Amino acid sequence: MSKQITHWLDDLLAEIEGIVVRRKSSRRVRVDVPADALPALLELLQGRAGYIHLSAISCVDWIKEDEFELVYHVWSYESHSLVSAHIRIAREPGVYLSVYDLYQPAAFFERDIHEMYGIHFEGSPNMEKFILTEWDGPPPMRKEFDSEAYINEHLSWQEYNPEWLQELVAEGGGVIIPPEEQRFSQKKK
Amino acid sequence: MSATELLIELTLMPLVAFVVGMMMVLMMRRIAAKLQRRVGPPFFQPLYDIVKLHSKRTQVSHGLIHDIGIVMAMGGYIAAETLLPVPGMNGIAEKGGIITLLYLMMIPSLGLALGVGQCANPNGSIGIARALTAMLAYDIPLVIVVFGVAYAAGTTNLIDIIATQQAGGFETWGVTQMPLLAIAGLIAMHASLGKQPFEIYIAPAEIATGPMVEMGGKYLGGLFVMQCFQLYTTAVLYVSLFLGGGTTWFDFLLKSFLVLAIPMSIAYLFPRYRTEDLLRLMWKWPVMLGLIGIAFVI
Amino acid sequence: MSSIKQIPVVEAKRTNPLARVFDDLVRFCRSRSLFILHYCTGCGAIELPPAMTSRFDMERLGIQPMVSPRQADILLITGYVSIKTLKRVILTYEQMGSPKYVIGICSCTVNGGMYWQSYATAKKLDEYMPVDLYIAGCMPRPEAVIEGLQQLMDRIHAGEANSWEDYYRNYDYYLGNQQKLFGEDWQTPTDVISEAKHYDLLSNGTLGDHTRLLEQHQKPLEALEMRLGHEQKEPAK
Amino acid sequence: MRPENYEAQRQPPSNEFELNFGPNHPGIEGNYALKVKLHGDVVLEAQADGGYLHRGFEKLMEQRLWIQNIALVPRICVPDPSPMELCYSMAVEQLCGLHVPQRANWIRVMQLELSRIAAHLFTFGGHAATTGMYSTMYWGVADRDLVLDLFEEFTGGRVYSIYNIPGGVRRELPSGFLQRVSETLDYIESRLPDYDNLFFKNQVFVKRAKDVGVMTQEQALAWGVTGPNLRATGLAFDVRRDDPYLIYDQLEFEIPTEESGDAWARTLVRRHELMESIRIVRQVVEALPDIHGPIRAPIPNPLAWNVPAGETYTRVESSKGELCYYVVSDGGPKPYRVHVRGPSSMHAVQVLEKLSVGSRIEDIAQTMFSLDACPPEVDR
Repeated sequence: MSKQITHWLDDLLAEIEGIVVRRKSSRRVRVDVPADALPALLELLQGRAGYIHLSAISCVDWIKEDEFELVYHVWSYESHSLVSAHIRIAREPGVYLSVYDLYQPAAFFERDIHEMYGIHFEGSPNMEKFILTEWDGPPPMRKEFDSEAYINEHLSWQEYNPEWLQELVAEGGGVIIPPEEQRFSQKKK
Repeated sequence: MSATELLIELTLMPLVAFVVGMMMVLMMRRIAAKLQRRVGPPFFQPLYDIVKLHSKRTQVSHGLIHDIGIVMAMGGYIAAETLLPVPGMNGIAEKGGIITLLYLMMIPSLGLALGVGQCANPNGSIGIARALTAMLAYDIPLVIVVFGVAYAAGTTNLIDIIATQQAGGFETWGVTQMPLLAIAGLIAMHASLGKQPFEIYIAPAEIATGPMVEMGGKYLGGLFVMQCFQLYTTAVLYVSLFLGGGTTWFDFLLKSFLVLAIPMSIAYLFPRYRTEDLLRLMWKWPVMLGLIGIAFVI
Repeated sequence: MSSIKQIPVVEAKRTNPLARVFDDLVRFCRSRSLFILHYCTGCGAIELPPAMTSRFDMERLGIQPMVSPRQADILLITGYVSIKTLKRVILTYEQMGSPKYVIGICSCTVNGGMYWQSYATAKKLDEYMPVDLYIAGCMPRPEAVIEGLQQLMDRIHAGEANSWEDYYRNYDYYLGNQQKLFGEDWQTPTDVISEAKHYDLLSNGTLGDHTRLLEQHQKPLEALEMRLGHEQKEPAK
Repeated sequence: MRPENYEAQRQPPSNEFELNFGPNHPGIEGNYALKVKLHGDVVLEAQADGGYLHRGFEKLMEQRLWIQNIALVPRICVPDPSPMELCYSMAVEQLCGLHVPQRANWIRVMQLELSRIAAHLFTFGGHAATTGMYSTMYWGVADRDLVLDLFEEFTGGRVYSIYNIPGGVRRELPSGFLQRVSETLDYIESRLPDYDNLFFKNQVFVKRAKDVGVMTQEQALAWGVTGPNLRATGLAFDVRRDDPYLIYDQLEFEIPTEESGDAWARTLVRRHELMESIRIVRQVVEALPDIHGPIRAPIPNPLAWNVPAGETYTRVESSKGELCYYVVSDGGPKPYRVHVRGPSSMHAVQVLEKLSVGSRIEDIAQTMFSLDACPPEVDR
């Protein structure tokens, strides 16, 4: 898009306090804002810049920093560019505001994040479980949830050890080495 | 006719109807396969299906009415077969007449309604409501057509109607004498078969095959048998009313299969109507054609 | 499946010579007319439309899709079963009329396939219901599916596809595995034990600890509750 | 012959009743459910119930190597898997700063558009089947199989091709392949008049599909509708043109739109899009012999590949709408987070719920299939 529009967008974004704008490409803008400024930012983007399409809300669990990162991707059908607004919220208690009144698609994403990460969105129309209705474990997408341990506890595998495989193993093959141990020397390009 | 002969005829006629009906089912499935560019089922497939369904170990019954409903659905048609004259066998067609036949042909739908109602499956209930609506839709043109034919022939006796048609060869056939009624009759017949575009009460994608949803084992087998009878009855009734019945088995069967092939070829080229569209269509064109046809006859 | 005891079955003596002919006919018809339940449990279902439609045309073998479990003979488990689906699959399986056959299509039904790490899918289908035949592959081609179905047809004709009896004979084992996964109050609306009595298939494996547990929890059988208009749940932490 | 416990379940007499529409129902695409409350056969309330196909893809991806995930991603959307591979590969390329060779880009476009053709044939076959016209479904699925044969020839996989890898594509095209592509395209194009006569111009079908599941453009924008469903409301928006990736900005194609926004318009848009896809593949077939060079950029040993830390958001136009991947790397051998935004996550949940209300029970299936909602994308 032309430079005019990008400048105009930068000026607009400068109205938000504590904002960090990074332009990744001509159509991608990354914006970092404090968590409490996000509703104002989205209102600005939707109302005055034409970013009317909420493409997705992504959640990243930064367990080491004890934070959740929420990323709001909004797209403008007019200027054909995408703004990704990043915010960070504390992992505990994991509560944030819903943006449903601005973007209706948020209802699905917030519901999804709620069941996968356990973040509660205040004001979201439906915080019921959707995918994991019959799941009573912890929110599975959190980094501390170890799915392999869960599987070993609840499920079992078919034993498959036919003779031809045993022969192969006896000859020293047929066993898959875990990728962590399988370090080849890096090929030079 | 002695009582023994009559008894033999009464046994043979439904049996013949069943065998011919199975071949009609086969023809239906083969036509569908040809239109859909595939091979289609083997020759004895309808028989395999029916034997298999009757040999299922589980027979889930939802109560007495459920059982009776299926018996009614089959029985109505079996009784109807004895009223349909075929070459060499008249059964009790003389005593019954065409009005009784029409009544008997309604019984299966009602029986099915009773049986499905007992299942208490919402899909079945919607399906049967649609089936009864469809019956209401196609019965009016059917009655008009039958009335027109009976008026033209001056009798409600099917044997006499066939005899008048056979008297003068092709020129005295119903289809040449009353072409409008014949067309209306064909449409009504197509609707009564419950094939697309009039397939509102089966509708797998909408109500999960409607009335059949709770039927399994013998009950579904009964419905498969019923379908054989249904195809046979509808085709033979049409042949008797408009195509001069049959003098020999060969031309009788040829006519029945050909007549049935028309709706079958149309059916697989159309989606299904909505219920109200079906009503509108059936009460508009066939009724109009039938009434004009009657006006010509009178 | 070493844990399941193979119980010898005493065939009733049949004196009527016609009975054997009739049995043969019935077995033949059963093998030639197979109704598949129209339930796509996983991604392998994408290869069923090609197998059914013009190119491979399963109808020439007498195989048709059917909509309702009451009408169907074959339950095709097409691919991974998530735990939520597995519940429905078991309900569906119990509602199907015997004799019924289960075919596990795709590697996922054998051993979890590529979702072996997933917390949401069941790994081993034959812990929860008896399986007649597995068709491995990810996903098996339509030819493989048809080949598998033909094998099943041969086995039905030979009278070997009797896995449905196994469900009644070893109900306790299957119920135990189901309870382990779904919780102890797991209950289906079908009374399998009285059905086993009805078919005269009651054996040592039918009743056991798990069925006793079921009897403790058993509610009077009622229509499956619908979850329309659930109450709002408390926010999770 | 009567098991004991089969007493019919009686409900209190009422005009309103609840019905589980799915998961085992032919009117539902895939394994998905709608709980509907009906009055007669008018839907009063509809609630989507997903999760039957949930495999926890996003969790699985965090546990596997970057290159292993290539085998995983196509499984997210079964009828149209190729855009999934591409979207993920693009994300990894952006994170690593890999430069993809031109030839690979052209081959990728061909794969994507062939996949779109296959998906659209499948979709309007499905839409036809919900209205009871099975012949179209039989034809459509059989013709789709020809495209799958092409896939098998050049990627090795019939459904899941696993052909796009970060850096390019996996294999060179077989000799004489382009010739066979154009033959197949000619055949499919020659079949389209048949489809028109049988299906798109069929008066009964038009009557059935018109005014079913109508949404206006404002509603579509507010609900986050994308792809052909948005174009059926009159907005000519296509990620391929307006947010171009690969070499779509060098290709000529049009964006078909319809105004009415109902099931019929949506299916018609797909039919026109099929033509456009054929046109694009023709251009690729023409241009490809003159584009030489490698088919993939060299990548480090994939089993010990640490992708630089960063995050990226890639968008691709799949046959169902806007498909996005949000990929975060912390510099390790495995992705830190992959978020998949499938287009159907809007269509199959909110949009379907809203469009179902007030419609009749016979139109739910049509609405779902005309939206081309793909449940595995929702459940992931």
